Amino acid sequence: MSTQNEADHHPDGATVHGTTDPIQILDADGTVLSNAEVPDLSDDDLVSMYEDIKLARQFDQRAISLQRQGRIATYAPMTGQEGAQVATGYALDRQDWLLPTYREHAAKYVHGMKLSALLKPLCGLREGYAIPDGVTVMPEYIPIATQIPQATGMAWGEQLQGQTDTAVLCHFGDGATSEGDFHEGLNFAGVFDVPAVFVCNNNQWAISVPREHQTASETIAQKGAAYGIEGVRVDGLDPLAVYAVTHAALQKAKNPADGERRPTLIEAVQYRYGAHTTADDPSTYREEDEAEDWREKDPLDRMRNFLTNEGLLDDDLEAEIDDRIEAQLTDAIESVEGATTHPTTMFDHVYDELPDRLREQQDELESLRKKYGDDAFHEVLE
Amino acid sequence: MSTQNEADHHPDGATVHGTTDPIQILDADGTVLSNAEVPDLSDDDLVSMYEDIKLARQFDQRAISLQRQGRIATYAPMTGQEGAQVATGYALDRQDWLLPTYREHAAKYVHGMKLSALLKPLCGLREGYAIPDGVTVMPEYIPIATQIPQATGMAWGEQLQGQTDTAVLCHFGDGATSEGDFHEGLNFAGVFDVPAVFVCNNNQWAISVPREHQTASETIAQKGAAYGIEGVRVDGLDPLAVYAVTHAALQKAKNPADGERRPTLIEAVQYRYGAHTTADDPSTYREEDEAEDWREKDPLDRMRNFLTNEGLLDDDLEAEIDDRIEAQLTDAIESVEGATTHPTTMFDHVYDELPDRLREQQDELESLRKKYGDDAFHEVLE
Amino acid sequence: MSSTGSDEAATPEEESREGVSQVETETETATATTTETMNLVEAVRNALHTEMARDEHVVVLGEDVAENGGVFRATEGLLESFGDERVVDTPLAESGIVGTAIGLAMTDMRPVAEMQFMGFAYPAFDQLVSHAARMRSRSHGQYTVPMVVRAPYGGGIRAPEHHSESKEAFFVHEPGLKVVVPSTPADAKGLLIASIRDPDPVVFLEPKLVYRAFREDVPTNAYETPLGKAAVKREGSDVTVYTWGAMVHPTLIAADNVADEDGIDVEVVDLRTLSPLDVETVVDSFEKTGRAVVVHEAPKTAGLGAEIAATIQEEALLHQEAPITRVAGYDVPMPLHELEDYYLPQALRIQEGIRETVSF
Amino acid sequence: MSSTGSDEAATPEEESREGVSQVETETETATATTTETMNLVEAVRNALHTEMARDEHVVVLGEDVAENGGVFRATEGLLESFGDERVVDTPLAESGIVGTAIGLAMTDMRPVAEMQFMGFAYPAFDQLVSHAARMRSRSHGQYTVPMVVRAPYGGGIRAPEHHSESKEAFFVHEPGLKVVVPSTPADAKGLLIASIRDPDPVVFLEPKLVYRAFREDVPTNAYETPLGKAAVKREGSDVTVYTWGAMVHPTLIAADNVADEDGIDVEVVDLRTLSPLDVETVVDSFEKTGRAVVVHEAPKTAGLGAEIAATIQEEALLHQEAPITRVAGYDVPMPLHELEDYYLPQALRIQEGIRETVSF
Ligand SMILES: Cc1ncc(C[n+]2csc(CCOP(=O)(O)OP(=O)(O)O)c2C)c(N)n1
Ligand SMILES: Cc1ncc(C[n+]2csc(CCOP(=O)(O)OP(=O)(O)O)c2C)c(N)n1
Ligand SMILES: [Mg+2]
Ligand SMILES: [Mg+2]
Repeated sequence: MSTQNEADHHPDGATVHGTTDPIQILDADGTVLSNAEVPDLSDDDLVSMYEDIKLARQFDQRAISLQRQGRIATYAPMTGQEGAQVATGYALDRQDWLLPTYREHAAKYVHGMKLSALLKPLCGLREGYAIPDGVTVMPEYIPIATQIPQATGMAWGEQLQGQTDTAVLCHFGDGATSEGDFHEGLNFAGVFDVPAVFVCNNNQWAISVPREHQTASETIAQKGAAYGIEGVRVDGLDPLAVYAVTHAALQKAKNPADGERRPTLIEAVQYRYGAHTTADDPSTYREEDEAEDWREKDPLDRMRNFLTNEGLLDDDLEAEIDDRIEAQLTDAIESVEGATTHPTTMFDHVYDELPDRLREQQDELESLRKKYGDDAFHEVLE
Repeated sequence: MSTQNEADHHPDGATVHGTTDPIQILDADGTVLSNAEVPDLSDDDLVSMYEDIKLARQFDQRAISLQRQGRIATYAPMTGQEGAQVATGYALDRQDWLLPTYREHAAKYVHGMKLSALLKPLCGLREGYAIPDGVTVMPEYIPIATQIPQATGMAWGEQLQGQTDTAVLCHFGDGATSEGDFHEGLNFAGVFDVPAVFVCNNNQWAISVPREHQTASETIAQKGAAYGIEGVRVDGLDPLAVYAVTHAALQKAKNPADGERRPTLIEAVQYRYGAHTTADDPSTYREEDEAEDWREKDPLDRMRNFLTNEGLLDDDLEAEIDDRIEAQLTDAIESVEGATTHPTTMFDHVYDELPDRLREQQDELESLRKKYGDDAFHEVLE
Repeated sequence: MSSTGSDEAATPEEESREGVSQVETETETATATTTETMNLVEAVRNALHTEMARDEHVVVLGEDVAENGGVFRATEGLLESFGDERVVDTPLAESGIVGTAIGLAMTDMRPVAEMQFMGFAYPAFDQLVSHAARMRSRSHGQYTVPMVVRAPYGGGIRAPEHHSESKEAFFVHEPGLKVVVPSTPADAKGLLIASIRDPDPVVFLEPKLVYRAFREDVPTNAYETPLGKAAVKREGSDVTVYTWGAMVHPTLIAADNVADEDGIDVEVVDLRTLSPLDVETVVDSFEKTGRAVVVHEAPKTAGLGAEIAATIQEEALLHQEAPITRVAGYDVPMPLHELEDYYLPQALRIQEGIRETVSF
Repeated sequence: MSSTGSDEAATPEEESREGVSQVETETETATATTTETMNLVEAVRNALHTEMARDEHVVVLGEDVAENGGVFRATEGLLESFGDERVVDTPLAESGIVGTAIGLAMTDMRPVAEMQFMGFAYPAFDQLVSHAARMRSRSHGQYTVPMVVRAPYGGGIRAPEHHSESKEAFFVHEPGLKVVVPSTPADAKGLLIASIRDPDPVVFLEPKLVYRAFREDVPTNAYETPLGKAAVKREGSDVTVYTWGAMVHPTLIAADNVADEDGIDVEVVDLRTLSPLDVETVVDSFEKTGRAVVVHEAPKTAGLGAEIAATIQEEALLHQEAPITRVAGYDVPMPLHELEDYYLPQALRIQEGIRETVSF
């Protein structure tokens, strides 16, 4: 176990992998590159990775349409980014921690959250972010970059308790790299040499602000040098490359080689095909056709071609997968729609024990509901 | 004038000068290094730079002794760091802005503050941080690193107003580089390409925390790469080298060559010979003899030897300088000691106009003073 | 200052500032000749446009304010009119935004910085309370921070977590800051113009629930609605309700309802400036009615309702006929949207508060 | 958890926690056999030592807390006793400190993070209010943040700017946080132990003015002084003074003085926990005396005095015989030290407040 005294700066830690081209395993067509090695995943895993990417894409479309129909609230789409989300998820062991943002729906699903649980916050349910026992996922982080120092702290905590089989994986966007919390979290990670993997989903945009206005640094990976930690750039639309890079980083976190440092900053270079959220209109700030170049490297298409080339996927299996996805989505939506929460549950879990003043407020709300009924709260009185 | 659209990342900006040895002009004895060039300063300037360094060292000793006698409050000594402070000050043009911390007494003095003004906050006077007209110094910054985004903003403001002859110089310590505000301020500086020079006085310690526990980055200069701005390491005990590097950075800020970027991060490598402040006892966290290596490169000694070698300094001049310094210090101390402030001045300058509630509070204080006298406020009643 | 994207001829700043402030004093009366129908967010935009055209030192900065025109469209069109030196998309960093805005203000610019939501202003808290608030005092009047930090605030729009904050009390507790909250389009314009011209730092909170709720006639000229002055929105003799921002509207509805149903005559005071507080108007109204309710979205405990109640009993206890009731957000984190109607004060709860206070 | 520098045999956490809390209930009575004379900062140190020895999940982190033992020596000796995995000097970054402490707490550690001075906690404000306070609620009880953030607070020690802050109201306004302020060595130890064991995040403010002001007998065993309970420090029948932290001492002096000089019988209530507030004790005392003064260092406007006054008139108006007076810091930035005696409430101003309130 490392102590703070071992956190001396380490020359290798400053190696800037950032300026190199992103690591790829599949070319844009899904063919394995000649100099690349397919990660050690079973055929089943490779196929189910594909299925999850496909599920994610379908989930996205369904969520957008539910939002348009007013059945759920603002939704942050992930199309184009599912490959990176699913691949990082596959790289995790069950006990590893995942810290997602509002966009990592697929990563959460892969790491153990039910589809219905992804929909609950969108339905506005009080228990929207509830986490089931045994699932090591954090409630999604909405204030940008705030998860980063927490990820460092969680990794540190596991390390202090000798949980050498447990690492922490923290997602964030390119915009997040500008926040002070990115800096403080990564600097602590470098100093305390904690088992954490920081995945920057560089989707080129922070709402309307393009990557090149976010920072004058050439790459995001090179920012690792400022913290003495390794920075790696990977093609974020290549699920196999993302898997390989994340897997290696997690292994290193748990069991670094001599002189190697635990934390890694991964820049997964990708693109947000759609809007920032359903409340956003990208046409005000970017050209429609910007997406075209990226779509040619689409993660779903590449995985499909890869699996077909490998003889692991055919039309029958594809149809089977589609049916399963459809059934899962329908189930999930049905299970949350119409769900309601008792109003006074807002007083639950504020503190371990309800303080007197909160109990009075809870009673007051109950008595108002009894007196006037629930409709009175929703009436917009004019 | 640059606009945000020109703030694209620039490959050169990412050049890491950081890993190189610190730039020197004088060797440890004060001899000009064979490959070095003495900056273009007049003989008078060189001598008065020496005088100011000497003044700074004397001021330090006097302030420490005043504090011991209870005549001033907590003081942050600068011995060992005066060379860098004075040299950066000499590199500034009159109109350039200086943002000092609690330790940059000499830098403030060189840029136009009176010695007496340096003592006022230490005497606890209400107007302690008052800045005279025409002096472009900011009240010292106490919350660590908060000056950095402000420096960026000031440089940006000058730039927007076409003040191409005005740059901003911002001091901070090695500890400050860990704060989010360092990151945000430098990132903005890179993106908006503002005429600012960021001087990290890396004195190896942030109170009791040594540089190598502050960050796992090998150097602080290399952190510039994360913002696409140039990082330079300089021997902070070599006044001529600090002058040359700062002067070049300021010139670049005001008038960059083609493709060059305005902001610079300077890491001035130095050492705090004494305590963090008069309230600090360094023997609890570091070895006394650690200072020895650094004292061998002492800025005052090096400048003395340099000037003597150049035939610019002899014993007569040295005595003259000592007399002047003594007189100045005595004057300054006399002029502030015994000074008092009217209690209700605490209500001045809170807002442009005194709000009613503050006026009432001011009146209340006045009537209490009338009723009970000032002594009653200072009595520790038991 | 270099030429800008604006095609309005810019008169030298000092002159125009004086000129305008002469006009302004008349404005609130009947001098304004032309008006235009606007909702609150349009009025904000109009104020920004007006001041940017008048004073080329005014710059707008923040996340997504330029190309995108702001996530609520409050800065739409400014980039086209004033160019990318004066309407600036920044990196995603609130302390950086407020810190650089302080720096801009120090060098005679008049920055208007946007925090995308009030709940995302906390990373800038240190710059606001430790520096913006104290620069004048620290420098003994030599330096000032004529900056405005705008932030949409409040709940009721089914927004995700952290998007519905209403923590105005945090800023009111820091001497040196001014805190302003409009409730109508006309006030939004006049108060924002006054805030931009104000020599001190202003936290300007915009009730996003009513950004588009209604329109009213707003004078097209540059006018100031003075800071530090509350507005009596409804006269009454039985009880005063003090409120601000989005809560003014359900309060007015509640006032009408209790008038109809219970014959209670409610006075409604819209505070408009929360710091410095218009103690005079607060106390005058209370001395008339002798009963008060304070309505705010923020959690009850240590919210601004406490300050108002404490002030009233300090200044006018002998007029007090009933406990001052606080109808406020509960002391819990704002729940996800399904329950926000239960969390926020609604006309229902305000009526109940009024009735209780009057029947005491 | 790996072995640590501590040589105390560590029993499994849950067991020892239960064991101790049984002892503790008796502690405040007469069971404590041994005591030691300590000042407040020694009591803080003793509490940290006690809890670190008892529960190996307790870690201390912050700027200069390890090698240097803290700038006020509050953590002195801990490094030697518990090693550098449990007593950790961090980089200089408050959001990083509180953010990692939240992470540590999420993984079953019990972090005690130090902010070197309260005025330097603002960079961590977002982590405190947006996350520490809400983790339990957001995760619907699945995750909790059993973290303590300690900070020396308050003025009167001739400290430089920003070193004398007393902005407890900022934290009280955020549901989910607890805010605790001891005024004596014995309370400091008992409250800090209770805070460390508390399953919710606690902001623990230490009145540095009285760190070394006086000593008293402090039990050497591990005991809890329960959170959420105010202490009546002096019984009286004419007027109640509510206060906390460093202001308790001038308040007690003022109480004695007005007793001697004016025959006024003052009750003094030390709130100890500012959030959640012990409304019951506050109201009970007021119902007895009918008059109240609140004393705090923080600026008057929107300070906690407002909440106490508002609460009292809400709950006990019919007992109220005079306005509740707030004797507080003025609404200005804390001046440099020459004037701090004028800024801070002193016995002088407290006496004046008491006399005014009683003679109303
Ligand atoms: C502290 C904070 N500031 C502002 C926002 C508003 N906001 C939400 S998402 C977003 C852009 C984030 O961009 P990026 O980090 O690149 O992630 P992406 O959305 O592209 O996945 C902004 C500004 C926020 N949520 N938190
Ligand atoms: C935000 C903040 N946190 C903590 C402190 C307390 N503090 C004062 S000086 C100091 C160390 C600063 O170290 P460094 O930046 O290296 O500057 P130096 O004092 O060595 O010149 C600390 C922690 C502070 N002033 N501000
Ligand atoms: Mg992005
Ligand atoms: Mg230092």
